[in-house]
Amino acid sequence: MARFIVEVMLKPEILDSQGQAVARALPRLGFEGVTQVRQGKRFEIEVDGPADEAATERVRKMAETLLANPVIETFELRAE
Amino acid sequence: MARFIVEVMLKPEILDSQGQAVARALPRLGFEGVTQVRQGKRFEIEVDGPADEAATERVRKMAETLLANPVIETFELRAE
Amino acid sequence: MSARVGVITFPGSLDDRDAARAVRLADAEPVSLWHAEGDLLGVDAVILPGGFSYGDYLRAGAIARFAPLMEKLVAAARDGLPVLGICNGFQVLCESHLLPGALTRNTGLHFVCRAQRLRIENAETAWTTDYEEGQEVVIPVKNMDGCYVADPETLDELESSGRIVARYLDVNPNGSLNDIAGICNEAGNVVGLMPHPEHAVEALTGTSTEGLGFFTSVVKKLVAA
Amino acid sequence: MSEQSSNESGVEPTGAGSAGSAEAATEPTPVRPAEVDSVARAAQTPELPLPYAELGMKDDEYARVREILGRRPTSAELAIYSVMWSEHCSYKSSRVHLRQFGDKAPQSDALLVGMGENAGVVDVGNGWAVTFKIESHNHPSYVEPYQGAATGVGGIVRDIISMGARPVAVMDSLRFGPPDAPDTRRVLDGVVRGVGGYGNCLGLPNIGGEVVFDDCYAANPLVNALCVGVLKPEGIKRAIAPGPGNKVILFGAGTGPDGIGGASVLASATFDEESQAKRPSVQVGDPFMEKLLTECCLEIFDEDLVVGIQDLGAAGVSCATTELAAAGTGGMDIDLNTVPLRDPTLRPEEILMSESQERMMAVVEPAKVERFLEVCAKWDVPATVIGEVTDTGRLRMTWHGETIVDIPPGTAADEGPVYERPYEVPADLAQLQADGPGRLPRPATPEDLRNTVLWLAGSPNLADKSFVTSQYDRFVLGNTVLAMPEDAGLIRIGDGPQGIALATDGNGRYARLDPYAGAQLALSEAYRNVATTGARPLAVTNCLNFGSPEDPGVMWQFARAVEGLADACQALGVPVTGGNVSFYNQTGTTPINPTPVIGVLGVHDDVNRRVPMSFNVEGTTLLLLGE
Ligand SMILES: Nc1ncnc2c1ncn2[C@@H]1O[C@H](COP(=O)(O)OP(=O)(O)O)[C@@H](O)[C@H]1O
Repeated sequence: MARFIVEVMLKPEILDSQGQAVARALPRLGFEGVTQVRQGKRFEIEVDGPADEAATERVRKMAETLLANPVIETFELRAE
Repeated sequence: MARFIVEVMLKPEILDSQGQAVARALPRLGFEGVTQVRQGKRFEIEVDGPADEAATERVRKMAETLLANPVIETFELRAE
Repeated sequence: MSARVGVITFPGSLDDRDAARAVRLADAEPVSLWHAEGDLLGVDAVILPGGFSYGDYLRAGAIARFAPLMEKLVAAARDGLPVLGICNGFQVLCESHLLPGALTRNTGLHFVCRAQRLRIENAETAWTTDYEEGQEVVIPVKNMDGCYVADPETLDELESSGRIVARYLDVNPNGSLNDIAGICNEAGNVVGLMPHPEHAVEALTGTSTEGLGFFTSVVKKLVAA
Repeated sequence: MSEQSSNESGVEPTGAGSAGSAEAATEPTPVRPAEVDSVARAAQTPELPLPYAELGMKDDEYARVREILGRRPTSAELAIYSVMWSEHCSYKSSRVHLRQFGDKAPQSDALLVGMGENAGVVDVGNGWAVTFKIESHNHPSYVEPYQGAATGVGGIVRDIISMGARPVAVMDSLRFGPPDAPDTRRVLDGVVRGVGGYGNCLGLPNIGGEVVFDDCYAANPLVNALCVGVLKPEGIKRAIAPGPGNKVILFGAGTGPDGIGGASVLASATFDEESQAKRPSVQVGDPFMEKLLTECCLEIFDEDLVVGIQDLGAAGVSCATTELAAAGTGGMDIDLNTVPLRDPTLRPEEILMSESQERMMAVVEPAKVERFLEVCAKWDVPATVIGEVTDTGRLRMTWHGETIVDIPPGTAADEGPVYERPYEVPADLAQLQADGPGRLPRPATPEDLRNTVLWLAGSPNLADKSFVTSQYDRFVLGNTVLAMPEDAGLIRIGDGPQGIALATDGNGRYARLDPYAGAQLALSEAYRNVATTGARPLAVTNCLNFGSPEDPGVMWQFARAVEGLADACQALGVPVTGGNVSFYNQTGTTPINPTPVIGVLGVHDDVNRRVPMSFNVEGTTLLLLGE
């Protein structure tokens, strides 16, 4: 069995309303000095078979078509 | 300036309906052989000053009290 | 003298005016409380209304919990102040650890708005004495993160000590464990409820008037006190 | 029709874009002043070619800009004229037809603000006024369904706020391709979640709408959003900037790089290429910011802190400054360096064209600025003074101390080109019309009839819509008297018993066969739906979804539909108070069915006497009225 991590973040030029809401709230919660917060998604994916190139390609395809929306997001993929 | 990554995942015993929805959708899209999908959050946090222990402690505090809810979630923290 | 019931407005609160209207219909005086103030203005009870505080962007209720007023509220609640958290308010109460467990994304992953049948399981809390135990009522639910979860020990504890306040009937709209729609703390003064009783206080605009009991319960108790 | 609609999007195939919110990173922009295309530089380099064609401007339009200015425009000025004179902001193809709505409008004492403002306002009596409008967000909703639909709701709600009103309800009229097409699943699911996600988070009840499936919308869904707001007649706000010395304040979200694909051609032609990262063309909304902005604006209105206000939509700062200045004392000075940016590398042209959501521009007397900023701070809404009203008759903008814009604002805002596009009956119309229902087999046996009834009941356009409506909050604000599954929404206003009823309707198939009658049928259906609640219809809004105006067949459909609607409004005695035109809805050269979507607003004297559609009392008599 192979395990992959896919991390999906908004493209830097796209408004990250979630990250900004957290960033704006932090000083009021007593956390000073935070200059930026970005919030994205993290997927842990387990697939049958070995963690070979074919498996990686399948997960990459998954990430491209389902896990991330390429119009507004980018993703990174790694085997674990 | 220091950059930290906080990864928040639901505890394994908590139902991850988003991950399950992804897992259910995959075969329909022609992706077979996926045995599990878990979905969590990923934060990128930039703070003023060096990436020293004090900064790490501050971000850990933030993760514990705000970014993750210990009742249902666990988190991992690393400097980048 | 009529009872004074505070309604807290957080940035992103939506049902605050509705909660105030319900208080008025229960013959009490609504007092609006602003999250950033440090004072409960001497109110006799507090409602945390529904909405999307801080957009619910991080986790429902996660940021609101840190409001200055919440510190005061947590202390007052521990001292017995009647507190009702509705929907987002319930989420804030869990995040503040005034109530156990947490509310997660609906298992259907959609926002759900429907007229919901419930059974009142505990008619002895500060907010439910005007109901009979086992009474069935129809009250709207409308939420995105309404799936109540808690570890098995907590659930056992809630069940065995009668701290389930209301349960969904017919359909479980969000996947809540044990069909839980609302719970209370040990003392019964703090109640969290996913459905919206403030939208069932007028026959004209709500599903029924069967939600009014939550508000009249607390008011009666306060006036009697 | 608001002929200066600032909030539409998806009219032109170039797409719209936006983003917005939050903390302003107001660092000084890393631009060397030498690179700035200033007015002085424009005078020195009169023949420098500018990429006006890439910005969608025709040769004669560019020549007119040169004539107006007496020199070549700077790149910032070109940015302003190109967006303000675009189809979408100037209504250049539709304007000659839309005039009929005004010309044929029945006399109505109820009309407090007519077409041409952000939204029309009608007096509903008892000291209350109501403003409402419908707008499209079609193209963005195909590219990114969730965000496209969400920002469509956000845009129309800001229009309503900018009239001085508290928004009290929304509706959405949706059209998709065939329900079994895989792409429809993507689009429908995203659009519905987007409409719900934004509207629910704003706390506005969704009180009705439509869901229609038809092949013609397969790659071109229609997402039309309506918002209605309530105000006191004396509280009406206008998009004007009077009073030299008054301050211009930009508040709400920071300005970001989204939705400015067009601006990059400008920058690359004038500046070094390397800074030209690919700009996104999708808008991303922040409903939480809009909720804060709503409450902040209402508090500002309550304390009477503004003399003029405009929301920022498709043409962003360009639109707000030119329109405010043109409608006021006539002049305005803006320091573009003070605009709070989410991305500090933005160029002035990009700032001017950015479509960042959740922003507003206000004109405030100097003595009230401090209090204005206090209210914004209370709501966590960033606010910045970016300029001042003048009486120079010129809109001037500076960038690092150099003047980069110096134009008469009216020429951009009000004097855009007007086209008399050629039109002719579509070639296939006669054939389509001849293909009547007569040739269809009729059910011959009871069994046939039963099957037909079942087939109809199960057809996607008649089937239950609760998959959609259950994702929308219809209870919030506690004033919803009728909503799904009723044919019209009805809400209580003030403390009651007064209320307002609203319905939207449209039928592209009828309009394809006969656009004149099709528009009238849509109006009369919405009118009937409102009347059956017990309300008296008062005013009309409309969203005209059509193909390319450059196609004479489409232009004919458009002309006929407008004429039909204007005539019907005249006959029924209800004025059109606003609306929106969405052209270029087509796949390749195939336009969608012409789809005028009509919204009717009515006033109800006593909502306790509402008439729901269910038969809920036993023994009542059934009557069929009409022919
Ligand atoms: N997109 C939508 N948004 C909100 N409400 C909708 C939408 N589509 C349909 N509805 C509501 O659902 C109900 C049923 O719609 P529909 O089946 O189209 O009814 P009808 O055919 O009688 O017009 C109506 O109350 C309508 O307003």
